[in-house]
Amino acid sequence: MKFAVVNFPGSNCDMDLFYAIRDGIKQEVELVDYRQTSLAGFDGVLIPGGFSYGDYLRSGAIAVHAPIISEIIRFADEGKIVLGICNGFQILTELHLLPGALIRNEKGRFICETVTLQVENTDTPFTNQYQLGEQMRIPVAHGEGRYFCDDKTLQELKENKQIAFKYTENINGSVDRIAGVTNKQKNVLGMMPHPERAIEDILGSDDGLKLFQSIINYQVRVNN
Amino acid sequence: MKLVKVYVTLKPSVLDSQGEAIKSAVHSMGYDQVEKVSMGKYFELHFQDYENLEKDVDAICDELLTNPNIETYRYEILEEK
Amino acid sequence: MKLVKVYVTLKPSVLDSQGEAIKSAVHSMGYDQVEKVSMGKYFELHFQDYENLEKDVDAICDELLTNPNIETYRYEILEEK
Amino acid sequence: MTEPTAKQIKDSKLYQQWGLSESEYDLISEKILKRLPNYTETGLYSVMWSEHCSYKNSKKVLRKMPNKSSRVLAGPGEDAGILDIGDGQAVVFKAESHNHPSAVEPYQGAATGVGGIIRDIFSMGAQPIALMNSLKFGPLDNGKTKHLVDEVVAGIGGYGNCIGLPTVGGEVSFEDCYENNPLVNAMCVGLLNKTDFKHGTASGNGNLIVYVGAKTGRDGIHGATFASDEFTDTKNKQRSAVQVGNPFIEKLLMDACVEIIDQHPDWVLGIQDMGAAGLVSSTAEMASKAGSGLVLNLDNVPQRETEMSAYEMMLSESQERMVLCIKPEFETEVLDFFKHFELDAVVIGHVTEDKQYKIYHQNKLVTDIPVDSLTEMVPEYDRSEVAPARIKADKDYHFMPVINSLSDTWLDMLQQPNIASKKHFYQTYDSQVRANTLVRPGSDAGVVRIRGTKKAIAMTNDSNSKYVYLNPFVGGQIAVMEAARNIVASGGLPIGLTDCLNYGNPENPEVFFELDKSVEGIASACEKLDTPVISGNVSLYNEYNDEAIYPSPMVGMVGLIENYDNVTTIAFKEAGDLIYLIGETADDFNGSEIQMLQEKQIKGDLRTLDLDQEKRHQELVLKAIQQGLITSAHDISEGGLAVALSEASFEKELGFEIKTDLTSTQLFSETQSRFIVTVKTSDKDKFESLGSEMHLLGQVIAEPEFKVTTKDDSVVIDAKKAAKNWKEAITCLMK
Ligand SMILES: Nc1ncnc2c1ncn2[C@@H]1O[C@H](COP(=O)(O)OP(=O)(O)O)[C@@H](O)[C@H]1O
Ligand SMILES: [Mg+2]
Repeated sequence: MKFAVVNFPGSNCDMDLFYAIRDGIKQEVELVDYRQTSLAGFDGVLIPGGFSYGDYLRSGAIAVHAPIISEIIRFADEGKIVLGICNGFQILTELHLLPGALIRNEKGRFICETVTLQVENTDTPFTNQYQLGEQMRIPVAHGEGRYFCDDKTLQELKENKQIAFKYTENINGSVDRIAGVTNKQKNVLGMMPHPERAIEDILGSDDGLKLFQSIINYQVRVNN
Repeated sequence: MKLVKVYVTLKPSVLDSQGEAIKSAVHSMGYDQVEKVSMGKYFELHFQDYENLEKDVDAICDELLTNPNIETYRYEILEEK
Repeated sequence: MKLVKVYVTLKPSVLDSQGEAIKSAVHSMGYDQVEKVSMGKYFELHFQDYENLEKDVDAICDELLTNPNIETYRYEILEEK
Repeated sequence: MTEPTAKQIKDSKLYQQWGLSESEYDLISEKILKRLPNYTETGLYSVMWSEHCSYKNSKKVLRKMPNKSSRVLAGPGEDAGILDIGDGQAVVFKAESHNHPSAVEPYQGAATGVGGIIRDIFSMGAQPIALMNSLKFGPLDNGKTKHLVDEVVAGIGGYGNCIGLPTVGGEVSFEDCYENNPLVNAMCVGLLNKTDFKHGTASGNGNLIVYVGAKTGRDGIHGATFASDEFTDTKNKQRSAVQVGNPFIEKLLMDACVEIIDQHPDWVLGIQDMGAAGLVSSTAEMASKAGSGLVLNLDNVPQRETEMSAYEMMLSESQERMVLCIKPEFETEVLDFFKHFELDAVVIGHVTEDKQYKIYHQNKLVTDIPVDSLTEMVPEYDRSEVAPARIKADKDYHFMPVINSLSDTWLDMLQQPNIASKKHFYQTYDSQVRANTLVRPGSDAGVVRIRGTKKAIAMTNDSNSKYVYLNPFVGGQIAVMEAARNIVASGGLPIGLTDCLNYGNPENPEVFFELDKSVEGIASACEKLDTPVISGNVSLYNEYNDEAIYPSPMVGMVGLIENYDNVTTIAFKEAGDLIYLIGETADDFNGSEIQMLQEKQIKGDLRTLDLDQEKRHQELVLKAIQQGLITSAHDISEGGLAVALSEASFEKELGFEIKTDLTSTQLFSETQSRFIVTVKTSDKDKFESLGSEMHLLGQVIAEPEFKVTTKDDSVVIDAKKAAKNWKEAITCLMK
């Protein structure tokens, strides 16, 4: 598979994601500048964490107006893989490719911690290598990671099985402990925790590897 | 020239953690008479004058300055000397 | 009850990095007629009514809501139904 | 505003308000220029001759520190020092103080401190890889201090998190003397391909001077002189000298500078960041180092505000700006390169041969002075020194704690602010971004691996100003040795250090004594360990209403780990592991945390430190780690053995059972040169054959209990209660 890691001004987990793909699951990967207007030739697009445009205004709000965005929307619409991590998740909600919004953590402070996530749905391109209810240790690092949506949306998320991951402990005050959600079609995932920081034991955990392996596994099935 | 002042506030259903934090700070300063604090954003946009400016202001507010999932806005357009 | 609306803006000499970033986003959306954007904060404080409230609003603004090194503020006090 | 004439400046002695003394002014006008300096020129001299830029009071002292070793590629004098770590790579690091800016504007002061130190690293051509910080505040017993702490911590995190560099360690402590003069020291470590090394010089007649980065505003004018000035109540109002940081721009600037040096080394001849005293300091130093002159045209400087004078532009400390010296044939390439990163880049001048510093503003020549007069001709002062009265008076004071209940004292100690967990603060720093962090805050040192190799870099910030206050020389030695122990306990070989020397007014002979003697202590310890001081920073005049802070040298040490399999942390790993104490324990209670707890003061002298013994212990631990015999290692510092054992037990929620000949009080002694380590039972003999300094204390147990038998007592302490005290104390105090 060939992945694009889209780099916005202020993205800072782009290389972490790049290495996770190149060294972690040994697939092709390229950094793509936000000024590009085509993602032709890629099978999946990854939006990294960081502080695009300094997190000014609202996190993710300004990136939404970059040239590459229309291609990301096309990918989402065509059912291709789109993954947004941390700031990438914020961008995807600002784009309304994913429901809800990410607001300031309940306690108002930035949190850097390794937390336990629980897999809520294994029937997605991103989670098919996990067991339902499986717990994984993944780092978080965010100040605005509190998932918010209204009751109606939450109901829909549940009905459509769009909740991918929950925190076992509600670290930031998210609605229903939500850590990651997909779109209805399940080809777009946004999550606040950083699986790309959990792909080697020496970094404390390799529980994030299976997420990337799930994508490969899914793609192999699609291709056949 | 026109000066557009935009006020953005959180929807009532969204918990305003900053507002809450400020309220308790106000109380710890001894001002117990403050019953509620909410925090929002305030923008000033300086526009060249042109027709239909209002339509564009709406678009800028809807697509950039606010996230309609969580925020609402109002604005006023003033003449700038 | 009184509603106090507080508008906080950066002093003109202070770099408004958010305003700058928003301005370029507005331009990239195609609205070149916007010449300047500045971003500030907006607070609503709901007070029980009492005398000398203004003095306290000043204190809250000076000591809590603004950073006098870089920001200035103005406010209005409204009657709340 | 019309600027005063040269004559008016002389007559009104305006220069004194800017920090130049009468004799300095006379030296400039009579010997150097042989005319009166104009307004702009006087401004340039006043900042460049400030302590912050010139080190005129501390130079003589700084020369006492060793700065050579087989690894040193660049030492003091550059933006940061460089140490060879083999395989064509080097580490680059430096620490910087931002005490005064943080006192007046805590968030921005701390944030721009971080921003500034990062620029010092990438201006060497290095890729910054990690950050650390050392913070000192007054006690957390009032809202003002809590707010200050909150804002400083938020500023540090705000900048580091946004730019995307992990903060992997640091320290926070609380003493009365910092109440109105907090210390905010930040350190950055970078990684350099040796071929990318760039000097901060401007050489070659006709080469161009390029300005890159944020626009210039009136930020922080006279920040440098301000940083060299004492605080008083009235000066607290001196708020215009505040810079505002923009980590978003700095991220672009960092990426652009690292890339241009790496990909286009022939374009860039020299590069330097604009730090204190902005444009003048960076350009004058670049020219002076190269023996060149410069012509600058200020009309080309990107400006954020209107009607700025030459004086304001030259002295502005607007953040996120760099100066480059480039070859004229690459002008278009260089400017386009930065444009691609959406950064302002313009040519503002060129290099000349005449060694003159010439500045044009609105077509007028506003400055024409020898460039060396700003940098090289600054007078050096030899201050007089005298031992502080307290040192003589308290020479024979020996504090002995009284312990009525060992478990109560133990539990109390764990919640002392200087001992309790600092997670409340460091949890707000991204410690893992870049996915190389092997040891996050919470152990003895932060450790970052070098991707693509087996190597890792360990780093720590340490200072115990209480010891330095009681005995500057021994205190200085301890600062270095404690840092080294933290590196060693993490599996690293100490290879060098940087420092921030935070003191009071050097014109006070007692303060100067503290500075001089503690630097001698630092120097002697560095020589013993062969760890050169390759960069650093001096912050003097840390006083409030004439009360000086404790003499507070901060040591930022870096260690090399050849194989990251040897990385060791403080946490006990498994029940059954044997616990050893390395080193002897004596009654060292002067300056200790238990003295603070019981006497609410520190008093008395420190014992001489046996440097040879210290070194032996460090070598023993490192050797045992490298042989794979050690499952955890922790140095013993504040709070002594009791605290060290407790800290090691918390992460994995284990307990321990120990039996010792020491008295209960001695569990809190702060004797130097000690470690605790754990060893698997199967490695017992192998480990014990390495030396004779180890004492078997007992073992790690699965039950959450501290079972302790001393010479005079025997207690069982609830480890959960202990952990709670330690973990929650700071959060509680910050409420
Ligand atoms: N300001 C800070 N920033 C990051 N980490 C910190 C900070 N303060 C303390 N820490 C971390 O907390 C742990 C304990 O600090 P400290 O008690 O000073 O250690 P030591 O006594 O071993 O030097 C260390 O891992 C240190 O890196
Ligand atoms: Mg330690």
